[in-house]
Amino acid sequence: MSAEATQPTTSTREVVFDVRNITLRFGGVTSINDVSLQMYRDEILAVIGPNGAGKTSLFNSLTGVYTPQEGTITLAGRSGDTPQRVIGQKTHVINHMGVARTFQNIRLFPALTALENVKVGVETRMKAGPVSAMLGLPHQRREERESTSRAYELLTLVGLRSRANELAGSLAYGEQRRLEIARALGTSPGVILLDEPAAGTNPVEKRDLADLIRLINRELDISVLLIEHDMKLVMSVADRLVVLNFGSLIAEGLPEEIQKNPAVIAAYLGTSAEEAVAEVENQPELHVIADDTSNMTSLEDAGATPGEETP
Amino acid sequence: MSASIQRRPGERLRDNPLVGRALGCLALSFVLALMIGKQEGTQQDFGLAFREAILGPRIVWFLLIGVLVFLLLTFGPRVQPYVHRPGIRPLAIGGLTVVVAFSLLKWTDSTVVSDGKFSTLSEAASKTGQLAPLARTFFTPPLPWVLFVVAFAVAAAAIVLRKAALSWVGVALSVLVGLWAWYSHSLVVSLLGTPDHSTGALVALLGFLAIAAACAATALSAEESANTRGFVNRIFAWRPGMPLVAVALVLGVMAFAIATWFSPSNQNATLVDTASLFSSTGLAPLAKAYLSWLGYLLFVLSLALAAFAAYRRDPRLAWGAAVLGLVSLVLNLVALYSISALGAKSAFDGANGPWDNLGTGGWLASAAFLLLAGAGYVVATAGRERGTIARTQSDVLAGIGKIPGMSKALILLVVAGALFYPPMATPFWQKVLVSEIGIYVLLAIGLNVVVGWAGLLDLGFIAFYAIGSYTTAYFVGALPIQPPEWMRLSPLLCIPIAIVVCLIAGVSLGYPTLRLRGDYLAIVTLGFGEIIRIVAVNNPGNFTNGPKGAFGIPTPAIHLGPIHIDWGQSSLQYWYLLLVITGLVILAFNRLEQSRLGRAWAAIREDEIAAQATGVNTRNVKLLAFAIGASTSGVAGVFFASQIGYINPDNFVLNNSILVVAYVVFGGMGSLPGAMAGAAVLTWLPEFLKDQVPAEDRQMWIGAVILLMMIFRPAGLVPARRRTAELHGFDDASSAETSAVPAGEGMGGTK
Amino acid sequence: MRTRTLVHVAALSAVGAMALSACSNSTSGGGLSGSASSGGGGGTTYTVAFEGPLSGDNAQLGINEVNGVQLAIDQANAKGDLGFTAKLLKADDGGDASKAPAAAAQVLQDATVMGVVGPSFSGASKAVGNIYGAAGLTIVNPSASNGTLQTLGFKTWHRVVPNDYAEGPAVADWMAKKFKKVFIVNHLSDYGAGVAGAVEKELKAKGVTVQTAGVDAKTTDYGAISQTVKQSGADAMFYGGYDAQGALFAKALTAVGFTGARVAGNGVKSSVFTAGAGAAGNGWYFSCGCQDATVAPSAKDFTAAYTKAFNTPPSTYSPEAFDATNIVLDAIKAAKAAGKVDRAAVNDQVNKTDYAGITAQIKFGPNGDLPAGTGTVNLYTQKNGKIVSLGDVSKAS
Amino acid sequence: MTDFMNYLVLGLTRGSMYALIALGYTLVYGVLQLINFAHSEVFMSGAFGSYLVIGMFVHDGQHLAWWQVSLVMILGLLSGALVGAGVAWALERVAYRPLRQRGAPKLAFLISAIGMSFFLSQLAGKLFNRLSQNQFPSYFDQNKAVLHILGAAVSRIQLIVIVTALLMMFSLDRLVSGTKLGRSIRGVAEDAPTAALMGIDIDKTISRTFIIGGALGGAAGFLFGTTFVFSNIMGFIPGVKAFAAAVLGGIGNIRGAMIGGLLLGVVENIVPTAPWDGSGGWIGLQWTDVVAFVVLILVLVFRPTGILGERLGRAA
Repeated sequence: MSAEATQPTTSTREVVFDVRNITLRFGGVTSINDVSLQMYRDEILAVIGPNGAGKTSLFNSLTGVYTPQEGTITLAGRSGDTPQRVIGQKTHVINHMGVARTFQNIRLFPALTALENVKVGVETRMKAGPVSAMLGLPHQRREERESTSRAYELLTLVGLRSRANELAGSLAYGEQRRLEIARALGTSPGVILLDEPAAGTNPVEKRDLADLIRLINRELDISVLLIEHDMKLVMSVADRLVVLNFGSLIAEGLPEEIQKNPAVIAAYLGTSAEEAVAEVENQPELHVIADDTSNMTSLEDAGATPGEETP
Repeated sequence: MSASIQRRPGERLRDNPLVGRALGCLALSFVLALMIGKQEGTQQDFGLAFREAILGPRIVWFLLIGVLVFLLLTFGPRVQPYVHRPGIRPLAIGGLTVVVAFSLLKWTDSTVVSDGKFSTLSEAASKTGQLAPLARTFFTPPLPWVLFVVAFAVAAAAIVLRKAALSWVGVALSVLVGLWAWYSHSLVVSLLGTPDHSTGALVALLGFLAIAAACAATALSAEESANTRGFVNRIFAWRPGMPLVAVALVLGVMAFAIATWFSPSNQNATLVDTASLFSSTGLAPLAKAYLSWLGYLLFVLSLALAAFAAYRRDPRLAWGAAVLGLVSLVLNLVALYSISALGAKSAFDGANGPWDNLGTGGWLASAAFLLLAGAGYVVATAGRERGTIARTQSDVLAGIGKIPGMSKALILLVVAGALFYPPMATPFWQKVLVSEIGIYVLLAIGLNVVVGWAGLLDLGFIAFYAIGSYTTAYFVGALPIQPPEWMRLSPLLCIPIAIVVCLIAGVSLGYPTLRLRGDYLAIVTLGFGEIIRIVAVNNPGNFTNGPKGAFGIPTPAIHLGPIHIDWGQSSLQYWYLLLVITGLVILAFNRLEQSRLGRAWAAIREDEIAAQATGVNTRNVKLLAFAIGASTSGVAGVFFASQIGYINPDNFVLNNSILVVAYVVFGGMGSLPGAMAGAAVLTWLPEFLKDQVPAEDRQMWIGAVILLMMIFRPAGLVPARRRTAELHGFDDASSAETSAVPAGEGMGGTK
Repeated sequence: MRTRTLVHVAALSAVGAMALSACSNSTSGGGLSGSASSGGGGGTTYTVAFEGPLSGDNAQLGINEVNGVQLAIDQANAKGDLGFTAKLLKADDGGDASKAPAAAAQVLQDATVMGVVGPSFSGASKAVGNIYGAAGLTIVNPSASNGTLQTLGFKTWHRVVPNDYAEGPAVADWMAKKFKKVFIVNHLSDYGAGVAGAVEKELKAKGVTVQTAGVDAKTTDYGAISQTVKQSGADAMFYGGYDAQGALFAKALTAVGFTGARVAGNGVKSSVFTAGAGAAGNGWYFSCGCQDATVAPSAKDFTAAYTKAFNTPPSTYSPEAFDATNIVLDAIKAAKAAGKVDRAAVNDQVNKTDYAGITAQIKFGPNGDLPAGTGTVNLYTQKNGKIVSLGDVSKAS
Repeated sequence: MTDFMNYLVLGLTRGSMYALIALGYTLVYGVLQLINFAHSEVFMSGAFGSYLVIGMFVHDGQHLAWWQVSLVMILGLLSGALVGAGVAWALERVAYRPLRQRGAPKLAFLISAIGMSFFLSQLAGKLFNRLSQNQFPSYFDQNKAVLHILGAAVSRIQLIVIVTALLMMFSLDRLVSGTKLGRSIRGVAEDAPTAALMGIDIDKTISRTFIIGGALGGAAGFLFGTTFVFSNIMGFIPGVKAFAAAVLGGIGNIRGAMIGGLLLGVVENIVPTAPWDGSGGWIGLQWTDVVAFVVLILVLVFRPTGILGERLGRAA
């Protein structure tokens, strides 16, 4: 079934990401195969699928880390922006176009304090250059003050105000996840890409996370693109779901539709979505199985390390 | 070496850690025997030295050393709990220092005493009739060692038994012995009457003071701070500024009681003598007053005021102390100037005019006054809150800054040293300070931006230094190709030009190459450095004058209306010029590190992809790092050229680039004080070793020192807060297995 | 804990550095030479300083020279007719111009130093010439042969080796008589560039076709350059460089079968070359404004004594350093005889030197250099492993 | 043509030595992602070690039969390799393993290696001598041309050097791709933690990698010393060049190192002397090193991971 059929209302809404038939290959292996999808303003769109389905590859393509061989991606980062091409742009440019992201394997700056981590994000928009910094000119100081206060706001938002001066490396896992989100928000994006934000967090943290995501979406009017294995979380927060399997898009629609979708169920180890959810939740080793069966995981992992990209 | 032993249960004998360690220690002693052996063999008998080093009885001694080390390593842990006791470390250090002073260092430069070592001196002194009995007794051979052993034993006992009374005895004893040594030595010096630059007595005094401090530590340390650091912290937390006052007290006493103030040929006049020397001359009344009574009064007053203010934690009083200290400092300098100036006029033999022939006294006093003023300032700014004592790891990471005024105090001490040590130093050390230490510190600061902050490994850094130097040489007209008349500049005016040129050079090297990852960048920069040097050698278009180099680069000079300053051959003037520039650079870079750029650098160093995803324009940020580093090194180049007056391509060999990197890492990558300390220590060391080991062996010893440093303290002398964190994080992360891959330094490298 | 202590000690030694040499007197000791004697006991001691590379890549050259100095001093003391005790002060400048000023300061602050032998390299000499000059301390330079040094106006500077420009033209004239095409190999060092440049200029003036190439001063592979020399079809090759590399070059040339004449400057004429090049060195010509240290009668004893003292034969510039030292010692003696020993007096005596050394008859011109006239440039050649003199180059066929 | 071939042969001779040294760098880099700056001293110690051994059997001016010569050669190679391996092992034990166990920052390794390099070269200077031109005894006429390729004379020593180098490289290639040790080395290079989980003893593997690299370096030291001269500071320049060669080929990649080394050697001899007509060349030999580095930089700018890219290292 197609997006138009399921989402007659959304067709009028402003498109943030417009992905058309992108294909991404590593050598012989096809990581993303002819995928098209639209993401609309102010929605929470979740991308699900077994490990190695190409979710993270999709993220990396959207943020310019990978360059798909075929297809086009256009982006209207903040509301009112005119759509621009994404493919071929540098990562930081895309970020400036209003796209922020977090990483599957947390990638903070461990040796900076939580506050500094967020400030790095906030300050990428700022002007003051090295000279004014060396001389401590007034406008540079003003910017410093602004970025600090902004950073504190965001830390408060994600509930890390008290840990502001801890080193990011010394924070607890869940806190690091939230700090990463705060850093992303710091770049004042129009859309934020969350890559498995709930991975390795406990149920309580998961609930808080769900609230946080809704908050970001509703209060800050930021569109959210979400990769997540935790079905409970996905079902609870996502407006719309997109299902990838072996690099191609197998389903798209509202949560309840997706849960009934046979293709999806098939994709999930041939069992029903709920069971799949249950299993994946209760027995993490299923991840491992999936990993071993999928030859693309290694690629994605490799793709996620800085070593591999040639900027 | 014990670090290299892993305890793995249930393995063959060969892998038994103890056996491994024993073998390691023996190997160590073997190498030591080679290192301390005689100089090299000959063309006829290649490897003669090798045989002589390891054959013959001497090897036995070295093997014994090895066994000793082995025992130490094996049974060292048993005494671990004691090592945590407050004062153990200062005690060990103090003991070591005294032994060094008594056995290694020179106690006099006079040619009368053959090698000037302590033993020979004491031999001679104990026999000399005209020496004051007090000194003579001190020098009677076994006595000094006995005194030392006793003091040491008392201190040790006090610490182990934790007896307050005993420790106070220890304090008194060691302070007395120390001062006695110093005093006797000064008597000997004045007897010999020759200029004396020996260090023994001073170092010995330091050692004894360290021992005293150890005792004091035990006496004062309560249970909740059961280690030296805790003790130090408590002292600072107790009354900010008080430690400074204490130091000032010691310096002041030395200055006003013992040290020489005025010393033309054949006399070393203490303050009293100086006063009498000049009593009859037409010395300015103020200076006269200062010599006779004002000086003492001012010292006592400002000392008392500062101490009281510190005790009461009273800002108003503290400001008063600060002002008083500064005023006295000025008066002191005035007095110094007038006596030295007048000394030259009224024919004292060998008195050469203003600021010359001044002994240590005046400068020690200046330092004391500066510290008192500083103490006042610290107290005034520290506020009333009690400092917190570093307990948790993150406290330590956050550093001693948590203790109010401690960092300020340290900075003040360094400043006082930088200002008032050089005039006390011998011409040799003054020259070393200027032409080696000062310049390389500047270079290290520059490279620290590239390597330490941005995490880019640059092995061709000296190239920019060369560019700076040759730019200067060109604009002062020391090269075959002359600039047009109107462009001829004084070296100082070359600084901005050199900065610009190096900026351009840095960017044009960086632009194409900065996309390369760590080690590729390293080799490319290395190549760039070599290319610059070879171009200078091959002299295309006769621009660089090839291997002959550029001669006759003038010394800088300022002529602004009434002001005429000419930095001739005087090292001191250069030192202060260098000090000003370096100070400015430090301030600027310190701000830079705290600015968004500094954070961006840390970000790309830590995780380039994440940084990009966070919107950091990595290429520009890297380019900035490169350019800023390059221009700093350009400034250093200007100084070098104008100070030496002659440059040739040999000054810019690859080895120097490597050395600068070594300085930065040795000192502590990414920390400004670290980089400076590293450069200072490693440029000071070879000059120091000149008197200790054969000249040919110095590089060998330096290599060994660098190696040991990296083995035992990989983070460097003064680890950077951010780096320490990294390192710490990795220690947690890396188990024995995974540690096969080194902790990614984030030089664009992998984690 | 151990490591901590270690670090603390390191830190402390740094503190020691600050305290280091806190001194009671910061004059550069100009007029203090008297005080040495007033110290009483031990008799008067005067020091001869050697400044040169004792560490780093060029250490060997410095060692060669400092041994020569040591030998001269020991012999003088042994003879016992000095009337004072001579002492040696080693100041290591690593052969690096940037380290030379510190070394100079170290020398100058010892009031008993009456003369300096060194610095070994022209670069270092340029860096410190004025410093010593300002202090009035006499310099007798054993090895820095750069042709511009004498023109730089150093007040107290002297040199016992002929400069590049003295020997260059002479040998060039000789070559011009014999050869049509000369290939000049410029070993890219201060000395090499100097002598090669001088030769090139003169040859060009004499209308000989000249081809030049440079080789990196530190390389050990002379294959390519030899190949080029051979190809160029030149009937003679002039090498401006030092002995050690010269030996390698000689072997490489033989390897590629270059048949033309091989000529080199003073820097190559040494036992190091003959030993290194072996048979490949036979037939090389050397120009040198000196007599052969292995021929001069006095030199025999020197070689013997040196070999005995340091159980290695004297090497590059050892004889020159020996001569330089003796000149300084004689000057001090003369000054003592004249009544007043201070740096100025010693320098005056050095200016008056007329000394029959083992390398040459030494007599300084007004600019401190050996006047081109007195130092007749002689031609030498290596015959089966031995260097033999061919007499005055201007007369040589 | 003849002349070109002459330069080519010279280039190959130099290049094959570069390659042998470069292998040491590349192996270590493969397993540790570290520049082993002290490798140049391993090379140096190889030369000294083999000299000490050979000096006991032959002395200057002898003319040995070809089989004796080959025996001496083999002896020299073995002793050089042995000493080199020993030094490399000790090097790893002292300057690398402790830091590894402390999880030291990457640069700390570089600096400790540099310290070690200073130490070793100066110690050698102290123990033996600091002459810049120690020579092996000449026990046969090295320069006698043995065969002619397109008119270019190849002297005995050149032939020996090239052939031995190629043999050693070939066997190393077999070793790494074929044997169990080779597999474990590659395993560590790919992804040390995983390899550890697979039961590979990381420390042992790394030690052995150093030993192999050291052996090659030591042998290269012997060859270098025999062809040219040896001294306590001989290592520095060839070391830097070899490191450049390793990077040129793609550091961490064994075949890359071989190709890089040979290429660099050839470039250094061919390019500055072009057009090989005895005119001294368009560029001129004094620019040799500049040419070498410019080529390196150009290659890296267009192929950021070297000619063959990284196969051994950096995968994880």
